[in-house]
Amino acid sequence: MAKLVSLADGVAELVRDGDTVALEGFTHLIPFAAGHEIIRQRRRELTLVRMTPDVIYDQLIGAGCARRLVFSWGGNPGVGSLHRFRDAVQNSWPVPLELEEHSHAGMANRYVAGASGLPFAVLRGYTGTDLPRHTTNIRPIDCPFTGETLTAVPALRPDVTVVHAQRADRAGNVQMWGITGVQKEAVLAAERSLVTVEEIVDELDPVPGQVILPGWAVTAVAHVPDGAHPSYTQGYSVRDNDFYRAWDAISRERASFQDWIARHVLDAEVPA
Amino acid sequence: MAKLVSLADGVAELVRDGDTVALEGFTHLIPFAAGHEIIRQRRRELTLVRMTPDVIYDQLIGAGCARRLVFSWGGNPGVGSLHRFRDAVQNSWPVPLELEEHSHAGMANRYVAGASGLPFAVLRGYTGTDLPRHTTNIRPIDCPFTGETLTAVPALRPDVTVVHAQRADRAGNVQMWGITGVQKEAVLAAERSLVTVEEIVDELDPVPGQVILPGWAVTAVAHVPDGAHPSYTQGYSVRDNDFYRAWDAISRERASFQDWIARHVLDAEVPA
Amino acid sequence: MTADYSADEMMTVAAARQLRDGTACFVGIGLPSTAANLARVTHAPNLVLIYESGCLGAKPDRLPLSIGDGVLADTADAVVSVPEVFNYWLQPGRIDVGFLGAAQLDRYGNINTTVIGGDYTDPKVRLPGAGGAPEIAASCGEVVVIVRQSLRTFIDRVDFVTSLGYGAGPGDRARLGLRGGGPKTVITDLGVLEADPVSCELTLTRLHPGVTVDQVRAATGWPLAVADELATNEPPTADELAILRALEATKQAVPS
Amino acid sequence: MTADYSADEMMTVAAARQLRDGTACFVGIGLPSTAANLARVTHAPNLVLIYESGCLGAKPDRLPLSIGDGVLADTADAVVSVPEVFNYWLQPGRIDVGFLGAAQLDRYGNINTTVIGGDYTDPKVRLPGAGGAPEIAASCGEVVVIVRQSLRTFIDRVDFVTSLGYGAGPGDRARLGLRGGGPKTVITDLGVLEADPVSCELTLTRLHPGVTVDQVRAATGWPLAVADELATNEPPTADELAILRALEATKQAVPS
Repeated sequence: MAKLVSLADGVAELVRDGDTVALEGFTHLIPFAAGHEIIRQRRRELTLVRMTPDVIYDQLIGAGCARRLVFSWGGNPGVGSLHRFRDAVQNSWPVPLELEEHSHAGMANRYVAGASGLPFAVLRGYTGTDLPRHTTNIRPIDCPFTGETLTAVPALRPDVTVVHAQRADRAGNVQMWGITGVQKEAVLAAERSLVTVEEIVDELDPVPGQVILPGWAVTAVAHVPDGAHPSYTQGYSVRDNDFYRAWDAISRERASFQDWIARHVLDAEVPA
Repeated sequence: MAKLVSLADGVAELVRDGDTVALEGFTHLIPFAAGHEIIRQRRRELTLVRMTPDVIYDQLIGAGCARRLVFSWGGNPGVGSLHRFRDAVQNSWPVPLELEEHSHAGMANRYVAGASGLPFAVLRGYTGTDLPRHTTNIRPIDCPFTGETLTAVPALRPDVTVVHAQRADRAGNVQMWGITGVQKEAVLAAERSLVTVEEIVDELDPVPGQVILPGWAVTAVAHVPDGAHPSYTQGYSVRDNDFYRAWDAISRERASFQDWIARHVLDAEVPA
Repeated sequence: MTADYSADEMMTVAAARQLRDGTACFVGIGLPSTAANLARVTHAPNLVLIYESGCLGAKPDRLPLSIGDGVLADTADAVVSVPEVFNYWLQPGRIDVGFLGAAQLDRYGNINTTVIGGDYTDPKVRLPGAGGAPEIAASCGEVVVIVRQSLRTFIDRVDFVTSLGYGAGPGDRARLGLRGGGPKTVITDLGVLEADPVSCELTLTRLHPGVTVDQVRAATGWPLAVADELATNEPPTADELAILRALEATKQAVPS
Repeated sequence: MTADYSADEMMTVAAARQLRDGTACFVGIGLPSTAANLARVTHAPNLVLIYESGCLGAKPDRLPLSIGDGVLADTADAVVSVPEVFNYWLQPGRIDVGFLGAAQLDRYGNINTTVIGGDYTDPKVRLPGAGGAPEIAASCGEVVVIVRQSLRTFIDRVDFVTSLGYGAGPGDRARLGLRGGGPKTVITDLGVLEADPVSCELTLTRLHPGVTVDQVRAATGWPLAVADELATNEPPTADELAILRALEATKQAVPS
């Protein structure tokens, strides 16, 4: 059964320097609050994994938490580029950022393999592109029945996966709905997991389109209302689009970024 | 967009002699009415595919529709053995029945590969069992990253898959809920598909736990109320357990079986 | 009062007691489902029952008629697809206990549910086949088998290995790369056998009340190993019996 | 009246017109999403929009801010997981049209959205990367690209092949075993290019009103092939423009 913890305790216990960490959320239910707590606790040398690293990863990278990024699309969704990500890749600021780059189909299947206890996944993917030139984690594999050559990618197995969900009950059963992306796979692929939720309730009333993570498959749950702000939480809040746009300017220069992180993350009042 | 058809027309058009046919339903939502129509139309030489061939497959086999069965568990669920299946295997009555036998995990993954447009699937399965001795469709495969040996099974690609669902709308979008088993995969793996439904409605109100098959991924939908009788249809009817028990006696002897099929299937009043 | 139960009831109660609270158990229909639900209603309220139809955490208030019974979906924490239950839940080793039946069983806990006698293509008796059992036997933390004991069932060498126990003995599971612990416990209508940690051989460790070692030997198709300290199971309590019988009665009365 | 629209509006309208009613279209955010929704609201009410976030058959009444926008889930026929949308829906070739943008494009329709200039590990400009595009480009029945035309974008050889078009020319897709038809159509702010069925080279086949061939050549980084019979697109109708502008306006006014 998942433990109920505070966000600070959950991050302190479950996210360690040098870990491979996936904060998932396919542009919906993005665990921003947990990402900020990781920055506040000054985690270092993380391998950050995510299909769609966006503003929260830009913040983690700019704050110097990451040494490596495994991903398939890095941008400010609907707005443009990630300037901290670019600065790290192009100028090694604040520290060098190593990249391992995939397609969405490849990353999704890597999580599926991790969740399935398999060492690899097979897909029709990457064919004819330059992506396989830059990683050894994309390899050909032959069908033992037809001889056809397909593509194999290795399982992703994060040390810890962090996701945000709408609700949990007191036994730590987690309920999310709307666009649930690859969160179930990312949690099941990980050694440990931390789920932040909008509400903790006595009973999880069924909701169409829900995905349930049983409490015995989750390590810890933290009650963090608005924990996905400024991204969406279906049924609770819509995207704070002004912030996404403002981020473009805030993040463009190192000084304005650092000032923002100091005021809004490092010195922010932390929920108990 | 799926065509709306009568059951008789749907079977006449989509199920052909010699086809590989999957009537799926993991002991819930079993397409009995469609199976009976296949018997009435006297299809022959079918390769029948199903994870859990049960009473309807016993009937199809006893009626001489099948020459081959690809499966993972063949029994009368909660009651006992299938006597027509046994008679076909042990005594080639009414015609010889060739078997290809798998585990549930293997069959499920074969459908997943079919639905995914892949020629094979990988799993941890069959290891140390005698199952691989009797088919060439279970083979070892090595992980290109770790070297570990796993098991590969080829994709299942039925010519036609038949399932029963609770509802469809007039565009042929299909909605099912409760235990939905491997039906989505079986439909998506097939060249053609026929879905029988309890109701055709104007709007598919969302239901927790629903699985939706978009109309453009389904070939035809037939309105067949009670089309899963005597099995369950969640929200509509429970299992007619008396029939499941009675089947044990009916099916034990060839004569009583043939009499039942004649009276309840061949000469039955057919829904329009 | 203690005589007032059948051997099958003793077997089911002993099997239920074997399940620890708070564990996750992959349950087959029939005796495993009855025993697992008895455990859940008695000493193991937080036992997580997983059915291969995709029902995780089912809490049925009556015994399901089959793995497709709506009562499993209605009471489950989550209903997932059949591919998902095997790939995401069973295969990675998330399930503590796999609870299986058997048509034949040998001294190393190998299970046959496929064919008996003759040849595979021309068997004397064709059984239902593998179902989920091969991977349940391979991947669960441990396996509990519940089966009535007789010379027909407990045979020296199974006619077909549907689900692997310890293979031909020590080291076989490791050599094959299986991650689960294998069939540690076999519960019968006569007593309980446990796999010896060294030899892997099923060894009689407990008798049901009133059963003798000779009776068990006579129902075992190989020279039976018997533990030095042979225990006797407690008979079913009045509570256990009452609840078991109430559960069994639910199979007769299905809502319509 | 006909002058009363921008080049971007002409491009979006031309792209929308390219989508046939009743087909299934895999849509990226940005210009593709705008054009696809314009098509759905105008001539193609039964266009099935598929977003990589798992929304099948989305019918948003405003433009989504991102692929995670709740309006996509709320209006979809079905919301599936991200692995499912790629594995069950895209990969088997169920989607008729893949609708992509590009940062760089070459004469064979190969697309770069990864890095520009320098070396992969030390690029001049780091772009967002692949996303779903490599497999969309590989597996859809055909690909439509929508992109503003300039020497920076239309270059002789892309710095990085993120998504394969026709590779180095005829036969490459077949040799690689790709099942989809590739980038048949490229719609820009100047006109429409189509892949020549024989040479696979992107060929200018249509101009937007008021645009000259020379203008297009000047914005193309290779010797541009031009069709013998060069057509001119109809300007946006008043209806198309009104609906497009209403759609664009929804991006500003998000409910809170």
